[in-house]
Amino acid sequence: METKTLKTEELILNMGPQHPSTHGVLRLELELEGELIVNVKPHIGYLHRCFEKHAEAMTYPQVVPYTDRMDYLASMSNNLGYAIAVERLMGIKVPERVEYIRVIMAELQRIASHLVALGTYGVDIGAFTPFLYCFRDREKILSLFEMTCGARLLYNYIWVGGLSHDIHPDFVRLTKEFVEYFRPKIVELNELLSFNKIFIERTANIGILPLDTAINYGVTGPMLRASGLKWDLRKNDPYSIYDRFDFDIPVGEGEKGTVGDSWDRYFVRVQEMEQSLRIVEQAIDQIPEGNVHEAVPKRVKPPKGSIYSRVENPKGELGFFIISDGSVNPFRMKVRGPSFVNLSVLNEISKGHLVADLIAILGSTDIVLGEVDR
Amino acid sequence: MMKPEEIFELLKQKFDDKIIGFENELPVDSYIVVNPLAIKEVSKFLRDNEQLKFDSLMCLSGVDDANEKKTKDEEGNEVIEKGTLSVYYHLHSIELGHKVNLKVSVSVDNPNVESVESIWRTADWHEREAYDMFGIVFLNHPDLRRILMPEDWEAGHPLRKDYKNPEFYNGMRVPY
Amino acid sequence: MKKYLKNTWDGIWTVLIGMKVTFKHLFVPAVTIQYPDVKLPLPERARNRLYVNIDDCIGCLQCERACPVDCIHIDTVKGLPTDDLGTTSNGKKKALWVTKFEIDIAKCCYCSLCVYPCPTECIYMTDVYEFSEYKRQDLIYNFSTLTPNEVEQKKINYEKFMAEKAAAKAKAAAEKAAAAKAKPPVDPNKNNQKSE
Amino acid sequence: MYDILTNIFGNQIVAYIIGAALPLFVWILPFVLFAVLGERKVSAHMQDRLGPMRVGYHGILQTVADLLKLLQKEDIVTPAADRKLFNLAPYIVFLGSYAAFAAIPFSSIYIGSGIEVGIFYILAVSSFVVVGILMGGWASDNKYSLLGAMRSAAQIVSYEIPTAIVVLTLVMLTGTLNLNTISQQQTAYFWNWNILGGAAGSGITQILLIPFMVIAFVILFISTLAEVNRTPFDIPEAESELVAGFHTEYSGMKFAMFFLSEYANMFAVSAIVVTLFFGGYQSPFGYLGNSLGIPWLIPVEQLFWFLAKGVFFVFVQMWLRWTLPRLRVDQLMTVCWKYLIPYAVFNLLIVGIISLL
Repeated sequence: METKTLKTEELILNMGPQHPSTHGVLRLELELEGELIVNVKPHIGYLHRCFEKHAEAMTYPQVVPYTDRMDYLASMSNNLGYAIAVERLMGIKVPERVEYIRVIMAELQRIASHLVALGTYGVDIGAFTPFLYCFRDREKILSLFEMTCGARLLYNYIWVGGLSHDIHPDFVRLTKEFVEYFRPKIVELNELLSFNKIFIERTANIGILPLDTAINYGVTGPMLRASGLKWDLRKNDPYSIYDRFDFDIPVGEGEKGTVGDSWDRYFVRVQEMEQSLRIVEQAIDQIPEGNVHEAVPKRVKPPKGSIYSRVENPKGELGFFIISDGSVNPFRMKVRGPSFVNLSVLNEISKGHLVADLIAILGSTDIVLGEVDR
Repeated sequence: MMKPEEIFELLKQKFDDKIIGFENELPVDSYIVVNPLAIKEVSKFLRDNEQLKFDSLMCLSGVDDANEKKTKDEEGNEVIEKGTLSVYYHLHSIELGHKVNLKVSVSVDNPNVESVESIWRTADWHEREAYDMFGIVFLNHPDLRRILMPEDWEAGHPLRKDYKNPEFYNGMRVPY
Repeated sequence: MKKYLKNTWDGIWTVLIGMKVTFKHLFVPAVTIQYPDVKLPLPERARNRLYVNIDDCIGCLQCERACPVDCIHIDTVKGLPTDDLGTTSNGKKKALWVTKFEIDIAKCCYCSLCVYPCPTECIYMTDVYEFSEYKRQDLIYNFSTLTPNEVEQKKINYEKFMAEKAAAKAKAAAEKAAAAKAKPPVDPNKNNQKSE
Repeated sequence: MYDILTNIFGNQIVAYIIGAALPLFVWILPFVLFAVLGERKVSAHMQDRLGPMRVGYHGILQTVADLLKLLQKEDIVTPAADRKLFNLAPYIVFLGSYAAFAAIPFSSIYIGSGIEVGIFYILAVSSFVVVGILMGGWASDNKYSLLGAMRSAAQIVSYEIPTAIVVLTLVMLTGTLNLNTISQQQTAYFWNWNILGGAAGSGITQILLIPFMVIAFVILFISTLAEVNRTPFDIPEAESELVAGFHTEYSGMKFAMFFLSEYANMFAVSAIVVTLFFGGYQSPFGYLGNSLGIPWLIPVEQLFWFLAKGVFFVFVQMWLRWTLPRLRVDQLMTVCWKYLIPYAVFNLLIVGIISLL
């Protein structure tokens, strides 16, 4: 037989939109050579809900419930990012009490979001049990939120200029209890998953994201920190009252493999949970008295102008670009979702790995499709 | 740390007429307006210059300025001055910690902007999104496809202010 | 070789540690509950199904305007001065018949933005969270207590009233005009502006 | 045993069906029902959940309900599938695991077939499963199924080697392939079990053998675990990568057959481990029947001990499954070729030397 009739071709494998480990409705078009990945083409947009178009038809307070639904695992942080953006645009100064409560909520939300990230990462790798432990602890945080604002997932809690409710009288006590309860659980998670040999083998040296690539791709959040850069907007571009708290920025150290591999991305999140606990602990003791509705404007009508405001979401830098034409509706609202940007690096870091590694890499980027597609 | 005004001066010296102006009447952010076909050169300079080092593109957003003007000329005919689409670039230097914003404006009829994908890879998806939502064409972009909307969406670019929802998409009713 | 043995050891040892953790959990009481049989108490601020106390509603449309998803639809007809519409529980006098108060609960996003602006606190979120229906139509809740006939009647009444009023006004205007003939004319623009 | 049955039924084949096939099937089916529920309960309690609670007391009839549901399901064959192979595959897989039961001694008086090459037969016949899996994966005409099936074939074939080497170690010590004989050698008390060096008799050799027998046991346990495609070696059906691997396209009763064979296999390999290392059906503390002087009680006790030990190892398999992440396909091969096989060969050598002493 002539050699030219012997044709080998790459296997095209469609992963998703309905696939057990695509973290939502994401479709990955894989070009495989055997089980080796030649190319990954993410197709997104299955969860596109026209947030930006909607926002143009809403008044500023009405946009808040919509921001909840972007990164639905970190609604509080989205609310916070949006509220801060509009406040900066309008020049509102919120009361101290509000700032403290916001920080506590945002940090608890960070823990909750990371718990989902870590738990589902376990499932991606094949360990099912840590997932349920993580969800068990996340439920406790959600209960705290529910007690405060009545909703477990989509809070509409942090408003422009204030909060929808003051905290519940029991909130401080229960939060302290939670912090006490949660510290040993991190140790347990580490024992069960983080330092498990199989888990390390699966994640160390997989999907290495070098620092310069990470910056060039605009990757932010735990992914960027795992690549070795001490970069956290809470410290580097402080918003709210984060400059008052004492906490560290965990970075990837390549402890089990190379700096910027999947294990580092995973472990940075574990360490961030501890740091968030520290912030919550410091903040919960200092909440001053005050009225949370004091600075809420009767009519949110920012002056003509625009702003790009960013906050550190659990998944990375959440930016709101708002153009106001001086009316009660935003003229243009663009959201720079961290997941959207972090996902775009997937092809770069998964080339040459196996299909099974792709799952590990995708899990370690921790995307939420609600935010990718908006 | 450099202020946007200083950066504007620097760019003005370097690129002269490719830098169109500096918008600063806005309350929070200010913009350096750049010629859409020179944005790539300017970006490269901004990234590589030792004083500037803008290594990170935080956000790239398309905007429909909705500034279409209808005027009547002397003979009473309606003259339509087409609106513009703008692209906003928010840059940030991780090393030096300063920020600057760029803006380019193009006519709706001929919305061609030079792609900055080769400068900051993050612009890849952002530009695709701007193309998808506004129809801004990024020249020399390697893979300019729709990203959020279906690839066979024929009703135009949804975030334009004059966008109308289609009645049907592939035989399915769109409004519910 | 050393690494080889260490790998083997790590593999076995970490597996054993993991097994220890899961084994301990065999004896930890479950955190889940048998849901429809056992239900957790909801906190007092729980935000679930919307409810409208229609007796207190004054038809001010504030909630309709606040809703980001437009799931509330309210129609009102002005009451006649002769009608007794009653007062709300906080003493406000009602002036409008609420002929239609529909909430499409399937659209509702439970943001509770409609709750805050209500002047009489008649719209609020309850702790009922099980209300699935077989037909989508059943998810449109109608809170208005008026029957369609009554609504028709109210509308006719109001129109009649307006017509009478208009007739009376026209009559009055005609009389006025007749009376005004002697007087110098008033600037018509002023009138126009007022009517706007 | 079969002589009596042959006399009654006048036909050897019928006698074997009644004597071996039927009782085994009668055991496998309830065991699978129990094991599936057990798996769900074990996983639930390990994860602080309740697990199935609706059907019967604490969900005891849940699997029966599931089975009824599976029976009622539409039998879907995708149009592009190779119909014949697709339909045949689940039964071949089940056949493989079912046939393995024939040579397992449940009690001193009950063994499906007391053939002399017992363990050899089991190793041979259980690789039948690969054929079924490959068939199913290929015939489904689904890329996920194909990848799963190929992984599975590679995995099962590779892991036969460490299994065989460990079995060889034991055969070298015991001098027989007959599982019934191996069980009988470990009689009376637990210090006679092979895991405690029982095969070498008594004295210094026995003490010396213990660590190496433990190593042999661990290797055998790991490799049999891999042969039944359980976590951490469940990559053929790794749900986060390959949806459901080779049985992605299967539904209804055919899917149930795969399930049935998986759980049957779990017990089969536990039985091998038990027979080779943990005294088979022998009681660890002597027999009640002996001390009470009731001879017929002894086989019943033996059956109890055998099933108890088998079920314990099935539990350990479940325990591992709900603790560990999954290995990657190349790591799986690494574990086999670079770790298990060298250790097993080394172990074989040492055990050989010790037994010569």
